[in-house]
Amino acid sequence: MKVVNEVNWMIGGPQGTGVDSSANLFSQACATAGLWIFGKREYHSNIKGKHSYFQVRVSDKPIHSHVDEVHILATFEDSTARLHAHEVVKGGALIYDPTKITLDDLNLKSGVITLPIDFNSVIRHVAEVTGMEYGTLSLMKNTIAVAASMALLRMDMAHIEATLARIYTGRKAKLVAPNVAATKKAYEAVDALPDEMHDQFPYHLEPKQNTPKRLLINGAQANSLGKLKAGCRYQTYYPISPATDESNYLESHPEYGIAVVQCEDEIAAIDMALGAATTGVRASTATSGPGFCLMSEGLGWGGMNEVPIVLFDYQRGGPSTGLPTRHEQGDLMFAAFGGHGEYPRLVMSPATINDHFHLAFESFNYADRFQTPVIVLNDKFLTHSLETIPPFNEANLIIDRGRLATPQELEAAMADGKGFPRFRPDAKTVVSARPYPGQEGSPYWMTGDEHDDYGHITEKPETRKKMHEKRMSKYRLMLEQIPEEKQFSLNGDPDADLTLICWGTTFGVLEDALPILKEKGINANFLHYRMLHPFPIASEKILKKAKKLVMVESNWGTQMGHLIRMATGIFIPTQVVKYTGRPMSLNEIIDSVEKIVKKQVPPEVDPLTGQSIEKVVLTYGL
Amino acid sequence: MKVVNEVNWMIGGPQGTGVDSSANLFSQACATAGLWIFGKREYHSNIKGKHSYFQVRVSDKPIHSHVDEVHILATFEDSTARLHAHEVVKGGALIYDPTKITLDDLNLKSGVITLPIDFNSVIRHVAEVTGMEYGTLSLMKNTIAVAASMALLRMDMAHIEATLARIYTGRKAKLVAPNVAATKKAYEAVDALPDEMHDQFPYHLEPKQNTPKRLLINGAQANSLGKLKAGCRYQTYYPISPATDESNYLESHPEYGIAVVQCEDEIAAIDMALGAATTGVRASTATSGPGFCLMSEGLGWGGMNEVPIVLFDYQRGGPSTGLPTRHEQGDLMFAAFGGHGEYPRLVMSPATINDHFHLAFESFNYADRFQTPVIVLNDKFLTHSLETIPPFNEANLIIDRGRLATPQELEAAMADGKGFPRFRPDAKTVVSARPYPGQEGSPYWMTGDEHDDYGHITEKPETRKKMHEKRMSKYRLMLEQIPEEKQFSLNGDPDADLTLICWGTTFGVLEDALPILKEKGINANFLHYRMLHPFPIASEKILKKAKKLVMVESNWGTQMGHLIRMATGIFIPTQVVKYTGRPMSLNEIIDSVEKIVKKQVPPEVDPLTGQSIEKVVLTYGL
Amino acid sequence: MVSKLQTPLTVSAYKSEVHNDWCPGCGDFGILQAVQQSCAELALPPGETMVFAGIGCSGKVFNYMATHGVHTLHGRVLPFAVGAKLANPDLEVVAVGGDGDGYGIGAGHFVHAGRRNVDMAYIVMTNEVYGLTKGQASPTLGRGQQTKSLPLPNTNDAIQPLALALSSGYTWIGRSYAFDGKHLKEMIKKAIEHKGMALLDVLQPCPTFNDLHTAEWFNKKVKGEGTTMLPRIFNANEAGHDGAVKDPTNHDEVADKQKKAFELAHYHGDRIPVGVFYEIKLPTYVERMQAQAPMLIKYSPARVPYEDASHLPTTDLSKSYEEFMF
Amino acid sequence: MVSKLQTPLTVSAYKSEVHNDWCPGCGDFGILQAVQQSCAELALPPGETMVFAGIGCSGKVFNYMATHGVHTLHGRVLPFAVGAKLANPDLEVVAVGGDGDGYGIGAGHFVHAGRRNVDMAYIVMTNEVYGLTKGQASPTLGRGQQTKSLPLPNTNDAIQPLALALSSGYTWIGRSYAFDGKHLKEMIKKAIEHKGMALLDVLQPCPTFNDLHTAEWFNKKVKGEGTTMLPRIFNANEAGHDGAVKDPTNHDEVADKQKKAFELAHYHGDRIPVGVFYEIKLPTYVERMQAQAPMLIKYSPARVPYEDASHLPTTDLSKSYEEFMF
Ligand SMILES: Cc1ncc(C[n+]2csc(CCOP(=O)(O)OP(=O)(O)O)c2C)c(N)n1
Ligand SMILES: Cc1ncc(C[n+]2csc(CCOP(=O)(O)OP(=O)(O)O)c2C)c(N)n1
Ligand code: SF4
Ligand code: SF4
Ligand SMILES: [Mg+2]
Ligand SMILES: [Mg+2]
Repeated sequence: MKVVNEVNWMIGGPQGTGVDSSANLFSQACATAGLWIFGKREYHSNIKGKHSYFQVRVSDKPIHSHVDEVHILATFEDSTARLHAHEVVKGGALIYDPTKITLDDLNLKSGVITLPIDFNSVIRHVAEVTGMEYGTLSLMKNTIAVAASMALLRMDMAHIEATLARIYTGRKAKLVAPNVAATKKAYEAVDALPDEMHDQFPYHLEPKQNTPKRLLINGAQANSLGKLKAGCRYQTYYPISPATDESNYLESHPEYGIAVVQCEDEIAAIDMALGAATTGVRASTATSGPGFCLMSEGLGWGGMNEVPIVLFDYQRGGPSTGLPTRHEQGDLMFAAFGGHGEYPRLVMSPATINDHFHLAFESFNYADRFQTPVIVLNDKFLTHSLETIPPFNEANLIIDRGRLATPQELEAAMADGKGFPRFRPDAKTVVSARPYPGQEGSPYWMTGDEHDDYGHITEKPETRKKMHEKRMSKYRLMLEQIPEEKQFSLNGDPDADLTLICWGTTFGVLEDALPILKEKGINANFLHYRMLHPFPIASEKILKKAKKLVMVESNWGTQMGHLIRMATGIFIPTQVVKYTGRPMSLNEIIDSVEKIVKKQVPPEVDPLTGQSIEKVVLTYGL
Repeated sequence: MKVVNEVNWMIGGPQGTGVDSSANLFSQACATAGLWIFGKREYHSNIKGKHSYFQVRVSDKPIHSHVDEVHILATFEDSTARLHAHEVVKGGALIYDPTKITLDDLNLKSGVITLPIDFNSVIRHVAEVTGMEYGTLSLMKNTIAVAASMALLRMDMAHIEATLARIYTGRKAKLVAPNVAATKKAYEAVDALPDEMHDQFPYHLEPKQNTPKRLLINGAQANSLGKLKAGCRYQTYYPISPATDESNYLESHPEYGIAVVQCEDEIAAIDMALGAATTGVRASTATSGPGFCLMSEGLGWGGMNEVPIVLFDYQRGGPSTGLPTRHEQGDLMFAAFGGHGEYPRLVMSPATINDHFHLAFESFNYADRFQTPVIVLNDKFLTHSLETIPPFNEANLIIDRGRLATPQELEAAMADGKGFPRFRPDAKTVVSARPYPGQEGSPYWMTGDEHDDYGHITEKPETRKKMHEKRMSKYRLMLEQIPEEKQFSLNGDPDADLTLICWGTTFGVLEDALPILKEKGINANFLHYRMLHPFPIASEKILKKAKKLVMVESNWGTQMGHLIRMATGIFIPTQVVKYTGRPMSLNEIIDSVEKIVKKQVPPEVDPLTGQSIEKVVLTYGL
Repeated sequence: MVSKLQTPLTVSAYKSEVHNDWCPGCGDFGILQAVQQSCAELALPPGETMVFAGIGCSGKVFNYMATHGVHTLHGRVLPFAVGAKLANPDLEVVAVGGDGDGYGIGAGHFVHAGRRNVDMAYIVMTNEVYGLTKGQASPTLGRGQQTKSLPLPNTNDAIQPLALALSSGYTWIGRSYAFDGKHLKEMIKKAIEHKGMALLDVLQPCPTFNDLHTAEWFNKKVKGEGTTMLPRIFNANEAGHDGAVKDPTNHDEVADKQKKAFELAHYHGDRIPVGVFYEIKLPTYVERMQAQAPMLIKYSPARVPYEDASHLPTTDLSKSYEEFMF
Repeated sequence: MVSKLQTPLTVSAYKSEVHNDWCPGCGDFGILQAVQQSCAELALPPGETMVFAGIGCSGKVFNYMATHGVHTLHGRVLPFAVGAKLANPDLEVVAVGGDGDGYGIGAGHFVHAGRRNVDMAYIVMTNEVYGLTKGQASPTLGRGQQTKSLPLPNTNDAIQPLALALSSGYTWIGRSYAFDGKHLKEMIKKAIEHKGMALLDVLQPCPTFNDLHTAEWFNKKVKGEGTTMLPRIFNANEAGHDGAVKDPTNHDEVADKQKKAFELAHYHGDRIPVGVFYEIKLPTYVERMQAQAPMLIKYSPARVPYEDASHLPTTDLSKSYEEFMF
């Protein structure tokens, strides 16, 4: 049986030895061949030496999730082989270095093809051929592993060569030749395999013609581009994984005229962004859990002063420093309720890598329209995942700066001489007119204390009441003004027997799961929340109509489940959760849904509600 | 009609002119006479000049709330008279300075008795009599206003004299004589009033014999004493209203051997307390909203490292700097869900001033027992309210240090040589054994990263799962191990027609309201939550049994109402809320409940849930 | 570039209508007035001037100015102000705040602001107490001293703000006194005019809580050199201290001026020096930003165009898309 | 009082079993080893020694020590460590952390720790980058410099940590180099033995991200006075610098030593001084606390008794109740 263009490739190795570069090379080569990619990266909070790995799933058609079974495992040292060999399916292949490890030490399934490559001898050969130094070529192990994989998959070497030329440019162009030489050598090694072996290995990659142009991009990059498109021109940050990638990307593109300021801490990051935002610039900051904690005070100030600001929280395993480089959807409740006292904020989370671009773009419109902080919950998973996606659809993008002060209003304020009534509720829009410093008639005051129309401090109960109600009524505006399709979506058969509920980046795996479940006779759909707080109450009709609900979240407490109950009273006792720091794989989802349908999940009592629940806790992934 | 020992006295004036001292003098004099007091203070976030006032309600029997109608308004300048004259009831009295204000300018009800006192001339007289300087006596206005009030109320001068002697001791003892002289003069002025006037004024204070010993104390003081009794010996703080009073009190009592450290900020405050707690000392910190925000990261570390720590959050009007010296119950959601990721914390709030002592005491036991942060939500209202209460009942106080390491365990660790398995889940208690540094065999590691039994960093999925589940299961332990009567209480007739629901310091006003409602034919009881998070699920039976529920909270969003729905699905559409920064008065509660019973509250749609609600928004109080 | 008014306004044009609620005799009055006078004399356009303030009695300055006034968060006045200035360098940005705010909770930002050399003035009202929270010790109060509200003498050592500023990289460092209106005004003007990060520490009597260092105390004559009695506060510049670096590339001169400023900041004895302690001309943060992102020479970040008249986004990402296109 | 072991342990007794995951050639190895050697030579009881660490590559030190090891929060190592030391002064508390941790996000605590003079050593690993987050500029990297990971040259000026410590009131200030094991160990021992707050800044090569200041760079000979080539790193104490104040009450001596330390901290040229920059004996925070709360002389806060054998609370509040009793 030949399996064409459906393969899950994995490479692993100690951090700092080029695992990422191999995965990029492999992915790009496949992309060059018109194939579709989904790549997932796992690594430790460590710079060099700890185990990391990258899985690249390749397919004929767009894919948005990873799977656990591995078809080719490419390794060049012992630890990866030891840790992952058991994941290789029967009929799959292991590429390994026989000078580093003996197969007997591995927990290999029978029927796995093993391809020994003496990496060092290949490198020595290349060094000889090219006259380059052995030492400078040691990272070439990765290219060799990729090339051997490609050869096994019967992919033409030309794709690798083209990719190498694309990757190594400028000062690095001299690396193309040795890498090509190494590639050739690896192909030779594979060609030398006995024919039976080749025949046994069913996985083939074939170039796909007429594939439209696509981006091969990760979440952090898509997010950055969305921000630039939106006109964000002031970004603050303090280094933190996995948020830093976004700021690094922006920093590397001064040509857009964006000021990227590395701050002394996250308090400064949010406050500097707020200070910037008061001048009218579209400002934002990006951080992760520990830094997010330090921003709660500033966010409250933004809420009180009705400052449009967007905070991108790249969620990672918590609490505290937790699992700094692992995945979790753990910050939802904090985003919704962080900060003392009450102020309105909008919390959203992108569905896909493509949606990273779109939500990042929209978020600035929302911030301006509702004049209050917007929190976007990204996460480690898609931030570092690589996907081939159609180019961003720029057709319907519109900049909405919200309720800016009109020239008439500025003139009136000037004539009046008391300052601009920045916080006076507008009879129609509720949200007030906003001038920028520098506009004549613009001066007004801002304070985190309760204040009157002009921004002067007041403790008058009636003014307090008016202002607090004005601010809080933005929740109503958000629910009314954000189109329903931007709040949530029901995907799949609306009359399905089972409705999976998820939010944020769990979209992709459920999207991929539906057809497979269908094949298995399970008619499921899924309700995806993109807007999380205020709760999209319009979705209640779907929840009420659904035949059976299953909550799917990457956290312990089903945080979205709690928000659903808070707003609707609906309790969802069937839950699929994961909190090992690894994202949910496609097969885990399939398995758990099957278990649920087959009533194989034992009931337990939820201590927090006293209700009987059935909970599947996923644990796969190293 | 003579009204004996039921009076609501108010004094006001610019801040810094002694309003507090007058209220203390008045309260103490009444207390000396065996009467019961409830005093409430309102002031601006300002040092000198802005309007402040203090209401002291005096009664025959214990009282726990304030009322809005004023029986005597004592003033010595114009603004207070202007602002509050309309609050004086018919038959009440106004004490005023005729050189400062004319009665025509005031909005007095007819039938209010007016008592002019030329304060300066009294002071001049005293200066002459005592030979003291006029300037040093100017604050005596307060004594004069109190004395005139007391004279009107026909209270014997001896109570003031005794109180003055109690207040002015040591270097200040020389102030007794002039104050006594001023008191006499004020009594003379009142005696000089025409008899009809005296007859018209129905309010009398009469000493009550055989009143048992009581404390006249405010919430901050009661709280501090509870902490000292519990053995808290390390307190950190950064100045912030209204939390500072607690730390100031502790700082003034070095005789208990408590280290009170003023930190550079609230981040240092929580982290220093955590650092201290790792040595085994019972440590805590006290702050208010903005400072609480800065503590979220530290709290998460405490949750991750299972450090017993108690954080006292003195709630004030939010968000941001908000209303720094006003009341609100606005931090509940933040306390429950603050901080990224998931970790267990216990959130409680004291019911009364007496309960400030008891909850402060208990909280350290809970922190030790569950080895996780405990957050106590105090608030501006009771912190600064003065009440006569029976002495704290010390009879049942027990120190519970929780699961400390046993000598056997320490020895085993020593023999083993790998360090102490500080985080190994205990088969019985779940919570792990805890040694102190300095105990032989004690060394172990702590990290905010996920860790193994010894506290070493790990990213292993299975260890992560085990540890996360262990920590989160503390929620179950809290619900099981904290006695139900410490979690919530149903007060009044269990079969009442109406169940008011409140939390924290709203207890007192509902306690006082029940008998009055009964007189009005309304059979109400109230369900008080003392434990707020995890939600006391055992209270569900009461919620389900109640005939009609009314949520009563000092915030906009009925935060407890949301927690109730999150845990039970029960939505409470009838709501009494207040968010002007002023606490709810007894008569406001009575009025709103009557309105609800009489169905006078128009329905509206709650945007967050789409449900029809009836909401009474209270606004009384300057 | 910050623009100036063609026709200067009067001082009262910089006064808002908000009732001032400082205590009688508070040094903050002197500082507020000097700020307003400086604005008038420098002809700053109120609509293009932003006064950022911390939280404290001092912080209320924001509300008394008839310019843009921003009351930030306690200890955070610098990040807010820096954010605004970098987003729109055409605005005149002035930061003010208390000593607790700036040197206490704000110490981290204080240090790092020195590293950026943003072109703005930072005026700190140093009263040795946390005024608005009722008189706790601020970081400028000496160890062992006990002002009115302290239950026990202060356990912490005082900070040396000017030395700290020097070690942090501030390019203009000065001190003045709240009730020396003339000197104060001139110093504020210099701090604002300086191209770079300027710290002006202002000694500010707090008659309500600081009973040790009152206006009388500051005005007292004390022993000078020898036995002559001299005013406690003296103008170090008049006394010969020249803190201005002439040639920033001359390391010896820089080292010498820094050393002298350091000594002056640690001045020991009963007398207190005021004046310009240190001054140097170095590239501002905006200049550094512009060097890296030339588009920011033409537009401030707040004014980079990104939409057209019909609100379509105009940022062309095609170059960036290329990186990812397959 | 911190107690010492009767029988000293070997260095390996201070090594935990945890696998070390620093990059090969990282300067942190040298520092860790010197800390362990110092513990052994000072005969510190592992169970009574607490090593607090910040977050960063450097922070992992906590896990490699076989003493109590506490991995705190990024930038917060000082408050945690101070909390422990004040709660139980009988423990030996050592704080360690990265330069981003201590001088960046932690700068506020860094400054205020100087004001308290808590008796402990703080060792900072200065590698000019944020190692663990992949090489961004830390506050010790000079302006215009571009280490490996920076997309553009650094826009911020560097901090002068030793000068900052001086201005903040640290009572012992020194610098050493990660790969000069002997000097480093002696300096660590001095810092630990010093009664008061000690800062030891350690120059630490980060071969992975700092390609400007590598071990080779530090080892290079450079132009000294005249044209002779001298080792880049030189021992200032051997070269004559004596930073130790003999008489802390002698203001002139203090001023002189501070000035000299300041100059050394701003040392200009290609050479880098290491050694003790400044040292003075002043009352520690615990001594100040004890002066105010005499009970703390007898008991540390962690040991004040408050329960009896049957867990009844023993704190007698009756005196306090009297204040309120009517
Ligand atoms: C995070 C935070 N902590 C504490 C406070 C409370 N607070 C308000 S003003 C103030 C002190 C102000 O002192 P300073 O900055 O010296 O100003 P001053 O009042 O003396 O002018 C404090 C601590 C706050 N608003 N926010
Ligand atoms: C509040 C917070 N912000 C950011 C981070 C992310 N972070 C982890 S390590 C680190 C930098 C460490 O740099 P440094 O202190 O110099 O230590 P090094 O790795 O260089 O030894 C940062 C920013 C964090 N953990 N917490
Ligand atoms: S408390 Fe002090 S600083 Fe504050 S206004 Fe009064 S005098 Fe000024
Ligand atoms: S990144 Fe640098 S500091 Fe971190 S372990 Fe590697 S060499 Fe050491
Ligand atoms: Mg101050
Ligand atoms: Mg570093």
